[in-house]
Amino acid sequence: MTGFLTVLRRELRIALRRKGDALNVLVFFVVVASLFPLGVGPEPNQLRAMAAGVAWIAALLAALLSLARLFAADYADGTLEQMLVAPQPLAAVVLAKICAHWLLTGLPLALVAPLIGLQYGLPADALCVLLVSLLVGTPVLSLLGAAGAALTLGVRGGGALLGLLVLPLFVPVLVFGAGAVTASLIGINPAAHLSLLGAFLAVSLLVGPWASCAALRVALD
Amino acid sequence: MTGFLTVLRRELRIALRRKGDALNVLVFFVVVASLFPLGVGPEPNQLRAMAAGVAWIAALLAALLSLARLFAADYADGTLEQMLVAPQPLAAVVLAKICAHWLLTGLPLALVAPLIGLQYGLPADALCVLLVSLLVGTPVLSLLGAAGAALTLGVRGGGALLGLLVLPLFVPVLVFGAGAVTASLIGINPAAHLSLLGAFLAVSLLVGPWASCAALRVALD
Amino acid sequence: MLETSALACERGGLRLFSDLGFSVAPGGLLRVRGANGSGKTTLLRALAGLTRPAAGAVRWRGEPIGDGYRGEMLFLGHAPAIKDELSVLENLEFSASLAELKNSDCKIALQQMGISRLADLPARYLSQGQRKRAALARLALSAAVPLWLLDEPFAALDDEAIIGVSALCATHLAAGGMLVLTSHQDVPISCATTRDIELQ
Amino acid sequence: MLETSALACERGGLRLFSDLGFSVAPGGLLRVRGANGSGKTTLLRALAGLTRPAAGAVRWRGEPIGDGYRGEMLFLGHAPAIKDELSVLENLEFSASLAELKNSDCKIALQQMGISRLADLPARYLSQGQRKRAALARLALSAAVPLWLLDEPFAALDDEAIIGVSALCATHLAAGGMLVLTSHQDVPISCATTRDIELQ
Amino acid sequence: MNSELFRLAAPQAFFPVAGKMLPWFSFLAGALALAGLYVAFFVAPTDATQGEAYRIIFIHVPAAWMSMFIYVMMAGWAGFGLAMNTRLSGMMSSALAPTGAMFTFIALWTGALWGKPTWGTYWAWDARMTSELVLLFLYLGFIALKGAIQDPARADRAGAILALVGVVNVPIIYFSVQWWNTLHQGASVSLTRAPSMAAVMLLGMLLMALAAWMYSIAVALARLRRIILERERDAEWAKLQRSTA
Ligand code: HEM
Ligand SMILES: Nc1ncnc2c1ncn2[C@@H]1O[C@H](COP(=O)(O)OP(=O)(O)OP(=O)(O)O)[C@@H](O)[C@H]1O
Ligand SMILES: Nc1ncnc2c1ncn2[C@@H]1O[C@H](COP(=O)(O)OP(=O)(O)OP(=O)(O)O)[C@@H](O)[C@H]1O
Ligand SMILES: [Mg+2]
Ligand SMILES: [Mg+2]
Repeated sequence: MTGFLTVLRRELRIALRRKGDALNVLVFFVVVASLFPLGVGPEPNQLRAMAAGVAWIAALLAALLSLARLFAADYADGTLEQMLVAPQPLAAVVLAKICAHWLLTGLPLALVAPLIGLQYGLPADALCVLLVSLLVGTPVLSLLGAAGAALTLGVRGGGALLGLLVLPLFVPVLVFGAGAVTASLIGINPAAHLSLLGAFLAVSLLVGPWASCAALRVALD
Repeated sequence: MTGFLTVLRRELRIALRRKGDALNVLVFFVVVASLFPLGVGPEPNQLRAMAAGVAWIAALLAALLSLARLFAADYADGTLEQMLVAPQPLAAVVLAKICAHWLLTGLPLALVAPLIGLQYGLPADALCVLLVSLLVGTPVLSLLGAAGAALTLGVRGGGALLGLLVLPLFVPVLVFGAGAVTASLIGINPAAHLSLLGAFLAVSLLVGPWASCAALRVALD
Repeated sequence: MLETSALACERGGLRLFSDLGFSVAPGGLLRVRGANGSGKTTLLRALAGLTRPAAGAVRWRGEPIGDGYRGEMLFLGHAPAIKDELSVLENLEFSASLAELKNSDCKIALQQMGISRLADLPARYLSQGQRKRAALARLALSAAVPLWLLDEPFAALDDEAIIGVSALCATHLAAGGMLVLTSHQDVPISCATTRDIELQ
Repeated sequence: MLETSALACERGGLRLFSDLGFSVAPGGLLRVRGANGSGKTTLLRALAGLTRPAAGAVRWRGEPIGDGYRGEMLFLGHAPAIKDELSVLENLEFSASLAELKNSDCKIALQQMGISRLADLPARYLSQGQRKRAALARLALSAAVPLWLLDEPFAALDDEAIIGVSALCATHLAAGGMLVLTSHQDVPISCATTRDIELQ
Repeated sequence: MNSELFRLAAPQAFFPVAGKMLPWFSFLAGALALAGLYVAFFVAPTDATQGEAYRIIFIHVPAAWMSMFIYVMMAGWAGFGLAMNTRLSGMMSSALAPTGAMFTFIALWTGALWGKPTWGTYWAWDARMTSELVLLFLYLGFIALKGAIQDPARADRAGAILALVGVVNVPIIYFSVQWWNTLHQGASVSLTRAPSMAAVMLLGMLLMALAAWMYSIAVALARLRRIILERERDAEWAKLQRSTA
């Protein structure tokens, strides 16, 4: 537990120092969201139909792009080595890094998404569904993504490989996440979609940290 | 000229070794492009109207996200220092890095965009305009982006700052680039938009490398 | 008590060393010597449990090394594990609490390494040697950790710092600690039970 | 002929040294000494034209340093400027052609540094010392470059490599070259006109 | 003459001069603004087609002019500092930036407010509006970049590069209405009015523009004094200055 808190605190502190990275997601999101009307044209119906897709694609891209660097800096400067030889269990450390990643990408995105949805003209209940779907779905991106990042650490062609590994796992999350919002827009109960997302989350909570730990040990061998 | 070729060859070779980075853009593009119909629904008219916007936004994001690392690796491992003390003119080196960036992000994107446009149901002449607008517009992203990347090198909060510096310069490119395609879709001659893009390119060819060089010297002081 | 038996390591299919057997007893210093690329770092990483040996085993108190071992060992490799964004003190505090060492002594440790003036400076601005000193400050906190594995601890240090680090090592050995180190420089640590191994 | 007059440098608002005046004539060796963080690296970077001095000037052949200077100077800093993705040979070839040196001699240079066996290995796999050797291989190509500025060239090298690098330096000096270096270790370069400056 | 100028370029020498000039410019700014507002609201008649809304012009146009003019000044100082390595130039550009950003914001805001009654929309991506918006971001980027770099000398040089890059945008703003046929029109207002009214309007606009000018100078001088004290805090004269203040 100390290990978890120590690492979490440090990750957040570094993010705060850099500011860039934390703000980056928001900048990114606002860019994606506000550029779409620019590129696509500002018809209200079209925008409403797009809102969930835009939010979810932004979440997916933000995750994908920040994951490549999840372990890279710690790997390069020797911190990861220290984490492996530390008496603290590696799982706690990895979980803390995953948590930090979610707090810095998934959570801000989820919280900002309703604002964007509002601008795109989503009704209140759809906004709620959007928020819930992102809150349940984005941790899956961090959890499974971390495993992918650990597996491709220090591997030649890591970037594309990471995409190849995790995208197939992410697409269902996107489809069900955006699907939930679309369902609520056309008056269908989104619970089915959301519970599917929940099941995904449960599975990835089991699989993600374990796979990440194992992969990190291999990467540093 | 040797400096230019040397650096260009090296950049491309590293990219080839990593593969990741070059492929990443395509993966990224295909994700953005093919996920949108999922989020928006497959109405042909709507898709047709979106195609140019999607392609241009993908180009803008790809540029923005890869720019943050344009000089970072060379800065960290001392290569940039060597480039500054080398007898080769720094401008040639910087131009080569900008070229490589465009060859690895802008060009593949421009070449793939018509395929996506085809899937989105764009007519042949709009496809042409899309291709031309991307070919003319994406170098602007690399040129001005490089200046931003150099200015924020090693600066606290670099990532978000880079966004703040370059996005305002990118937005006009997006607006006029996507505007050209929309114009040709509704039967207006897109030449006005394209010539605006061309003017932008000319200005940024003058400004971008100069500012990058000056900023790199400041960053390494 | 650290022991190896018939230890062998490989890198990229290349056997670096094999059939290495030695033991380090309390108060003992083991110096690993050898040319560049002879496998010193690899050996130390194997002793730390980071690299899996191709053959043989590392034993600690008679048992193959496992989870409990990690709390009794300090490994400092080539990479200083220092984050540019954090201040020198924050860096030390983090590595101390990751290693379950006492956080409260961090300032004293920095003082011992002669960098207390830099405690609040972001590590980005440190000079090469100051960075190394910041990494080595952990030694001053680790008196209670029995086994130290140090990879090139003296590189980039000036004479004063070398003397400081050597003194820390000597104290540790005198108190019954164990020390394995690699160094291309001469090591000014006085210790009764010094052993060298040479890799080629 | 390299000269400085009343040179002063600052870092983060802190004056590191000031009023430094010295000159290095052909065949001359200047050793910059000082504790960790005393400003040796900063001085070398100022001599290379990377850092703008807070006061004073650096002159080369009597002129303030400018574009022409860059072709007559070799600067090797702490960072090795080596890309993990490229092989050792490719790395050397790149830095040679960036510095307008003869590409054809690269293999010989690697041989002189004792790493010709590693020519095709991606630099990611090099040991610390091998990486340093790969960076220093440029010295073997730079006999015609009159001024060498070397920051800690001997760190991480084993004895054999130190001797090799010293020999290269001595040859360079004997042929009328100039050399400014920093080192915390003793420098085994024999040269008639050696000068030391000490920064505090 | 030349040496006198260079003496003034030292922050220490400029500090008291700025202090003496400050009250004069402040007074002028206030007086001119009062006169301009009087003309704008009480002398200028109601417009036949736009009603009272057109009075926005008395703020919009001077603000738009100043937004561009200040940027050029800022870039000029920055470029001069980059070339001549004078410390005061960098401080001058820092002092100007927030005022410029403010005027840009006012121009955008009043323009948007004005757009609703005249064009039926607050915003359109026409060339002038886009480029004016870019100008705002250039100001903000300049301020943020300078704030993010700790070392003042480096911050000045990095900021100068950005300012010089951005100066390209100013002619684009100014000539956009001529180069591209867009929504925003040039000086078409005077055509719909009798000559005497145009003269009154011109007078009001001129007064307001002069007021904005004086205001900018006064604020920039005040800000400059603060920056000088901050940057030179270790110098003896600055310590003395602070203890007396
Ligand atoms: C947000 C939107 C707007 C922006 C960014 C904007 C920007 C500018 C700028 C930069 C100028 C000064 C350039 C020059 O002197 O040629 C200007 C002048 C002017 N603007 Fe706007 N404007 C906006 C909206 C409007 C609207 C809605 C109107 C009224 C229909 C308007 C009427 C004028 C007029 C009459 C001038 C003076 C032109 C002259 O005599 O030179 N503007 N505007
Ligand atoms: N994939 C690989 N293929 C071939 N050789 C490899 C590979 N990975 C590592 N090596 C070699 O393994 C050795 C690793 O040595 P190590 O880092 O342990 O050396 P060291 O004794 O610590 O050297 P130094 O004194 O330079 O620090 C090096 O010779 C390196 O070239
Ligand atoms: N922003 C800053 N604020 C305060 N001090 C700084 C800042 N940047 C650099 N320094 C200090 O400037 C000095 C830089 O020294 P430099 O790197 O030249 O030392 P060096 O003599 O090469 O040391 P070493 O032997 O460790 O390599 C260090 O003392 C460092 O702490
Ligand atoms: Mg080693
Ligand atoms: Mg140094």
